[in-house]
Amino acid sequence: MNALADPLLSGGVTWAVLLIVLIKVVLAFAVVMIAVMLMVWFERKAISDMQSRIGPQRWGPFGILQTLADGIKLFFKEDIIPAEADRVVFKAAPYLVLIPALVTFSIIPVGGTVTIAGHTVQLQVANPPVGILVMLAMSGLSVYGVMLAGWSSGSKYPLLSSVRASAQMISYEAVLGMTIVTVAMASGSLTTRDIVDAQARGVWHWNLVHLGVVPFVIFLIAITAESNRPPFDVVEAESELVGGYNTEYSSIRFALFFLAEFMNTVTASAMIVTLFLGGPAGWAPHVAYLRWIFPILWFIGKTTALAFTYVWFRGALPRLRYDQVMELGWKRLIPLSLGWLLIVAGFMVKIAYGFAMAAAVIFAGTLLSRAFEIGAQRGPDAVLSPVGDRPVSEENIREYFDDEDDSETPRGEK
Amino acid sequence: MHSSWWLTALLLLPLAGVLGVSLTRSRPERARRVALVSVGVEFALSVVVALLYNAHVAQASTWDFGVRWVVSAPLGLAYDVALDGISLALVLLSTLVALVAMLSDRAPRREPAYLAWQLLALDFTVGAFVAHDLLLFFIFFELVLVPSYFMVAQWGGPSARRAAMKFFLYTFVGSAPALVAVIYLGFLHQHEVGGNLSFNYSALSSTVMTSSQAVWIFVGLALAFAIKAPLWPLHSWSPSTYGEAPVAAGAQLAATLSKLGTYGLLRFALALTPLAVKSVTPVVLVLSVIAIVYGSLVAATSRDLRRLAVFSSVAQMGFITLGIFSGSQIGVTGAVVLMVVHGITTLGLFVLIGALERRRGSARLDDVRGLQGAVPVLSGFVTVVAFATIGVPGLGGFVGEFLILLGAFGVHPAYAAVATLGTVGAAVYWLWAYQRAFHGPLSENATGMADASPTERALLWPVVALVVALGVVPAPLLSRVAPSVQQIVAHVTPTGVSR
Amino acid sequence: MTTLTLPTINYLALAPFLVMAGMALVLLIATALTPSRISTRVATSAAVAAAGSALVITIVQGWQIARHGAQLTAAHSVVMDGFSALATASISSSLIFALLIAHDWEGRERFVGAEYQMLALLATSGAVLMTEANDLAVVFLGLEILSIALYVIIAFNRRRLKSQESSLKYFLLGGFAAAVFMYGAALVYGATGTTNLTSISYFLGANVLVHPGLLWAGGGLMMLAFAFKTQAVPFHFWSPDVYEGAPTPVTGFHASIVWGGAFAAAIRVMVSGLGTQSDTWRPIIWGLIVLSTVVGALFAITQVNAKRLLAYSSVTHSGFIWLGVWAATARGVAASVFYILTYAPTVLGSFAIVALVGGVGDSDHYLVKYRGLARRNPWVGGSLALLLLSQLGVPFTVGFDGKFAVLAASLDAGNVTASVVAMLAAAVAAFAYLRWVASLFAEGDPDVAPLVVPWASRVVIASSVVIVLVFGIWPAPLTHLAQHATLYFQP
Amino acid sequence: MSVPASWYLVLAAVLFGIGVYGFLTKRSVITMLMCVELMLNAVNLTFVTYARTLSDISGQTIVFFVMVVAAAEVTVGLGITVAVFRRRRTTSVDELTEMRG
Amino acid sequence: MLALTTTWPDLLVFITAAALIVVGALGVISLTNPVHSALSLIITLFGVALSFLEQSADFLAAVEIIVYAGAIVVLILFVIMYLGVDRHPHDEVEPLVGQRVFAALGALVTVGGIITLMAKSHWVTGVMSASMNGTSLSSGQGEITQLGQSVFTTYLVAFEVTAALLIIAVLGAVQLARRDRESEVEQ
Repeated sequence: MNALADPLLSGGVTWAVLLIVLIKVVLAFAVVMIAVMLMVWFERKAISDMQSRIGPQRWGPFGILQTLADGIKLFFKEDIIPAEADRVVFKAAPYLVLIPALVTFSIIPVGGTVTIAGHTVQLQVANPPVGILVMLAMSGLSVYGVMLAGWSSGSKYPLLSSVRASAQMISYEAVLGMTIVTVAMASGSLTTRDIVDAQARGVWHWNLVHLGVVPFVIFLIAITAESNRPPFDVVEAESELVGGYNTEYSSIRFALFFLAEFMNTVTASAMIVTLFLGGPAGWAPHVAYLRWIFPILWFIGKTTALAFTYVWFRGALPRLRYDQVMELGWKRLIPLSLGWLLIVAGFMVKIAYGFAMAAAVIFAGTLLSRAFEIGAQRGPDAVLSPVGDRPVSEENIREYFDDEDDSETPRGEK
Repeated sequence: MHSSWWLTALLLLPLAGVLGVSLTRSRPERARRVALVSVGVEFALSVVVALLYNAHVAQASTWDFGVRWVVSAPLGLAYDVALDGISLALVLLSTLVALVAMLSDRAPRREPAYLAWQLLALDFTVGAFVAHDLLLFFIFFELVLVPSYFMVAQWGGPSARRAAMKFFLYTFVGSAPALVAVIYLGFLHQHEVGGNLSFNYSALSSTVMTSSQAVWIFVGLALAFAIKAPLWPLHSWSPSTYGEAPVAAGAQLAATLSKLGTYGLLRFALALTPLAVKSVTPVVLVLSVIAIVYGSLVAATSRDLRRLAVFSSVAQMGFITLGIFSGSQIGVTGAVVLMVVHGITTLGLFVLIGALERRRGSARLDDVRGLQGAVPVLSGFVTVVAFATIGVPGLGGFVGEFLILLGAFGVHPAYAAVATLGTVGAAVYWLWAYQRAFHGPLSENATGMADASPTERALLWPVVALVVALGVVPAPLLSRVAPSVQQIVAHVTPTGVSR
Repeated sequence: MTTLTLPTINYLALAPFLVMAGMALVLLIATALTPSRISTRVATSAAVAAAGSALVITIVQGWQIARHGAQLTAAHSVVMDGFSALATASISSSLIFALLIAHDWEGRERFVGAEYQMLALLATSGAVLMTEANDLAVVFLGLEILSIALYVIIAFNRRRLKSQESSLKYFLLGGFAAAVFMYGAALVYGATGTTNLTSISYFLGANVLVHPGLLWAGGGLMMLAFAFKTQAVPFHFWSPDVYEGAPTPVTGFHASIVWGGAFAAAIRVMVSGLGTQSDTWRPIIWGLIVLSTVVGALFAITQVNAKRLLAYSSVTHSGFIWLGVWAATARGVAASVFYILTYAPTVLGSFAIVALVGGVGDSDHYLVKYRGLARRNPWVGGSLALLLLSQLGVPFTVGFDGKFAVLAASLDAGNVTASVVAMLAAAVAAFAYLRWVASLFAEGDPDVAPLVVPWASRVVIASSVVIVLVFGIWPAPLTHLAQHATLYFQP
Repeated sequence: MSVPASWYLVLAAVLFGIGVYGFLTKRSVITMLMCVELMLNAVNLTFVTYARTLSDISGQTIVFFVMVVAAAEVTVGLGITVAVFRRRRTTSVDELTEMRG
Repeated sequence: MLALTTTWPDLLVFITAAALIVVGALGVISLTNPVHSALSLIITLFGVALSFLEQSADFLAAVEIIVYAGAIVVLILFVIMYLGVDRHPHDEVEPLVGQRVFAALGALVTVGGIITLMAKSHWVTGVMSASMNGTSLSSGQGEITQLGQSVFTTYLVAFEVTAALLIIAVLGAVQLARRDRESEVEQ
């Protein structure tokens, strides 16, 4: 494992290197923006198809520029800031949502390496040694945008929605982390490049297969919930919460939220591809000078497939109730991901350990499900026994609830 | 020295009494009987010990009945008891006082707890006197506080609680530096000879130290002892305590507790720090003389017997310290004699106080006239005891004071002279006042007062007899005390004056 | 892939910690898996069993240490020596007492469930860890395990606002102290290049620091945190409030278990780690001693609330224990351990009675409530009187022996002034205890019914009285043990 | 590596100082909690700086533990705050007046 | 880690980090709205993370953001919002006269003293990698690997006992936040 994960920077920083980095950043930004635009269009189109509608079609071929048009429209609308709003935070919140989504994309390897002007360049904006942790950090930070947006609106529904959203995001972050550890363990590295490289040897080495399908499924569910996508979009449940945490937003700020949501979808798809589907890995013909383009195509293809999965979710699945979302996260996914992590770890050390660990996990899981069952029966905790058979008289109870009131004078002196 | 269980028996007996008393909780009369029996046996035992004392040891050692058993080596805690002449005298005094005090106190409702405390106080006092180990002495010395506190606080007069608290704190504060001094001395010894920490008296007395160390140790120890005694500027707890104490407790405290202080001064503060003697003697002597004059005067002007007891004690303590620090064998012997006599006279005083309080509600004498006519026997007892306290010749007090003054004159004539003048002045004053209360026509408020009852007489006669006996034939006491005193004096002043 | 060689671990050294934390886990799992709430009786028995096994383990440890000597284990971050074994034994037995007191309290307050026991076990496991920690990181974690669990059980009684408020105060200040401690540890790390106490000591022994300022700052900050945990003045100000507010069984925790851990860690850090620098830190401790004893005594005498009084009294006692630390000698260490060992049952016994008098609601803690207690309940009142006299330092009680031991140690090391001051302060504090004792024996209100003493409290009170008396008269076994409580490393 | 370690140490000390000042002056429980977090971050920064200076990974490892502790502490602390607030409706320490004396 | 040969980027990073830290910290103690304070705290955390990065502690930088910003401050914000103390900032009256002055003096003296002591000691007196079996931080090896090594060797016990800490945190939070049926009785 290298301390310097990015070969571009190994030779020291020169102007050329700086320029390459700058180009990568600009390029990535542009690509993401375009991808988001396409994603919005894609989703609307696909959903329309599922619902036997036509969807956008006026602007551009197949209505592909519809998103742009919507954006321009929103940009020119009146920007309303509620009177009760905390102005600074209210203005900052949309960016806090957007930036993490954008930053996460920077660690995703979209292709192999190319050589530009004697420098080996990885086709990803950055490849920090902590790699995948950046994604965790960013998903942690994206909570703020949502939370503060709701709070700063100074309105009840957005606040409720944002509390829901942030609770949900934090809960699923734990699941994400646990799955990521499984992946990192298999690859022996945290950098996205190493993770992708470890899967490059064929489909059987993809983490999807290599780790058993379970982590993939968990990750898919978790990241869907993490980005508040359907069927986990309880934060925007129109029937309960008006429009979600961004109810009070209008104009360009609203557009930013919108943008962020779809950017999250794109990023999430790309992240799954990176972690489980081998990233840009795939069959590539020997074509001179163009060999580098196949990984990119593979990447785009896989990402699109996953993006379609998201759309499919939205089209096919009913929205969960909020408590169901939380139960799924805490009672199913976290134990499952933890158990799977242990099993994988066991197998990595020795096959026998793996089976032993599996047995232990199954045993623990049985206990856990029993505990959940009992917990569900027991209902809220009561410290005192029920009123019926209480030997303490009502008067006494009064007395000792009131003991706070006579703080100053000692009772005995009365 | 030979090993023997006599002293241990002496220490265990009152504890057995406590146990017995606590087992008869519900019946005060039975408890009183048990307590009396144990005190009586204790007294008898102490008499036996006195008779056995030094019957079988080489003349060179004054210590007898020694037992040493190390309880905790790292802490230097040891059960180490032995008896020499001085201790013997005081042990006898303690048991006697306890017996008489318990007999005299016939208040109607005396809980068994009170008797138990009395027994404990006796036990701890005896323990302190027989301790042959500085730490053990200190432990007993401290422990006596607990029963004393409870006796005074719970069964004393209206403001007894406050008085007891004052007493406890006064003495406790005093013993704080004393403990430090004790440990410090122990370490000096340990660093010198190595081995485990030990506070054995004989071992400690040969500790080598610089004279400034000696002075500090002396000051630390002496402070505690001086408060307990009480020595003049530190006596202010005593009027309130003795003013409030129940009679038996008062007798026990005043008669024996104060001896713990003077005994400690002599046995430990002085004997363990010979190098300090030179520098501290003048201070102590000045204080003693002041105490004598001040105590005598206040005592002479007070018509309340409790107050009289307190301040005459202050004066007597002055005499005792004067004797102890006179540096002469005669003076020190006198001091020991005076300790015993003071104990007995104080006991007598408190028995009288009890008698008067039963009759008049208080022990005041300043509002009555011509008591001699009404209660001649009681008046007689008062006279004798009072005379003994101011050192009228023929009584025990005189022997002590005389010896002390004799010893002091040889070494520090000036102090002795002042002390003598002080007592003489007080005696004059006292006689004049006495005349008022006892002679002349009987005042109305004293009519109908009953004279001494048979019990009172039975208690007071022995006291008077003892006072007189000690005044006339002090030899049995002196012969036992003198060798021990001589050892201390020889140790303190190796080239010392001995007359 | 790089290979990883795990350090060898002597599980015997960690066994008391593992037993306690393990039992907490077992209770937790049992709570989750049983349909009804676990009865207090079961929870208490389980927790007492764990504490008892920890106690037995320390005996095995002591035997091992006697045969094979003290040893470092787990990459030198844990040490098993006579000191840790004895301190652990003290903590474990204190836990048994504390649990029994809590058992009756839970019955009175009608709490069901094993939460209290779990938290108590976990807190104690932190204290145990502190006694054997040989690395600042482990000390810190032990401290936090102890403190955080303690914050929770202080606020355990949801019906008493006082309880929660005091927990909040304690939490804030405790968090502050923890941060200060860790900053100190960071500076010491910078000064010595390691956080391992043995390594620190070797480093300081092998190198003379020309500029020890960094080390001083670090040590000073750490000491501040220890002073906080041990209620030394001027870092004691939380203690009366917390003592008053915390449920009484938890209050008993403080001066026994928390002190056990905190003093053990302080001694190990100061004597074992920074022992070569004793000239530097001694003046600070000197100040702590003088201030704690005097201020504690002065405030104790003005209190009208039993728990506050005991809080200030423990401030004074803390000063005494610091006397032993000041000495920084084998004797001093032994004396401090002896003091903690004997003070713990004394104070626990006292709190057992305070809890009883507090009654349902745990709120009657004013001294007036104690008037005539010895007449109504002679045994309880007498026991309380004895326990108070022991705290006062009357001979033939362990209180005297403890004071004697620390005084001896500090005088041996030449600390006369602080010793005298401490003794004088103890004499002042005597007033507070005496007043209380006196009121026990005073004529009380005849209408007050005698206390009913449940069996668990009875056991605690009786055993503490027996300990106070037996070891007060015959302290040899304990002093002997304390003498063997030597630190693994002492320069 | 150019920036001297001392700069970071001073920065950490200043951060610690700000935390201390805030802790001592603020009356809101939550703000005080945040000030403790500031102090712990100063500790972390110091450890990391020393880890670099000493080329010793221990300093970094300990930061880990500090973070764990901070997380646990905050959890419990906020729990207590919530519990008190339910009864008292305030988070100001000045209004915690149950105990006096 | 960025292996930069020029010095000015380091300086720039340091200045940025310092500015973030100080501004954030000052914000925490000077803003009256707790939510703003919390946000300000995040700024500080970013500064700290940045300085970790600069000092080649990448992993810790990430963890700092994940744990502190991602969890701790979120939790704080949660509670602020849940309690609703955000909308009514405390009027900052000084309960004790001159408390601020004394606090400022105290903090100044402490910090000044520590800095002076550190400066006098040449900032560090320890020897490089002096620890007995500590893992030394040598460049060229992965920092995360070393961290792992250190956690599972030198600090194995410390690492394992954090489990107890977390159990306490969970148990405590549940115990404290639980509202039992009877607590309704009093209202």
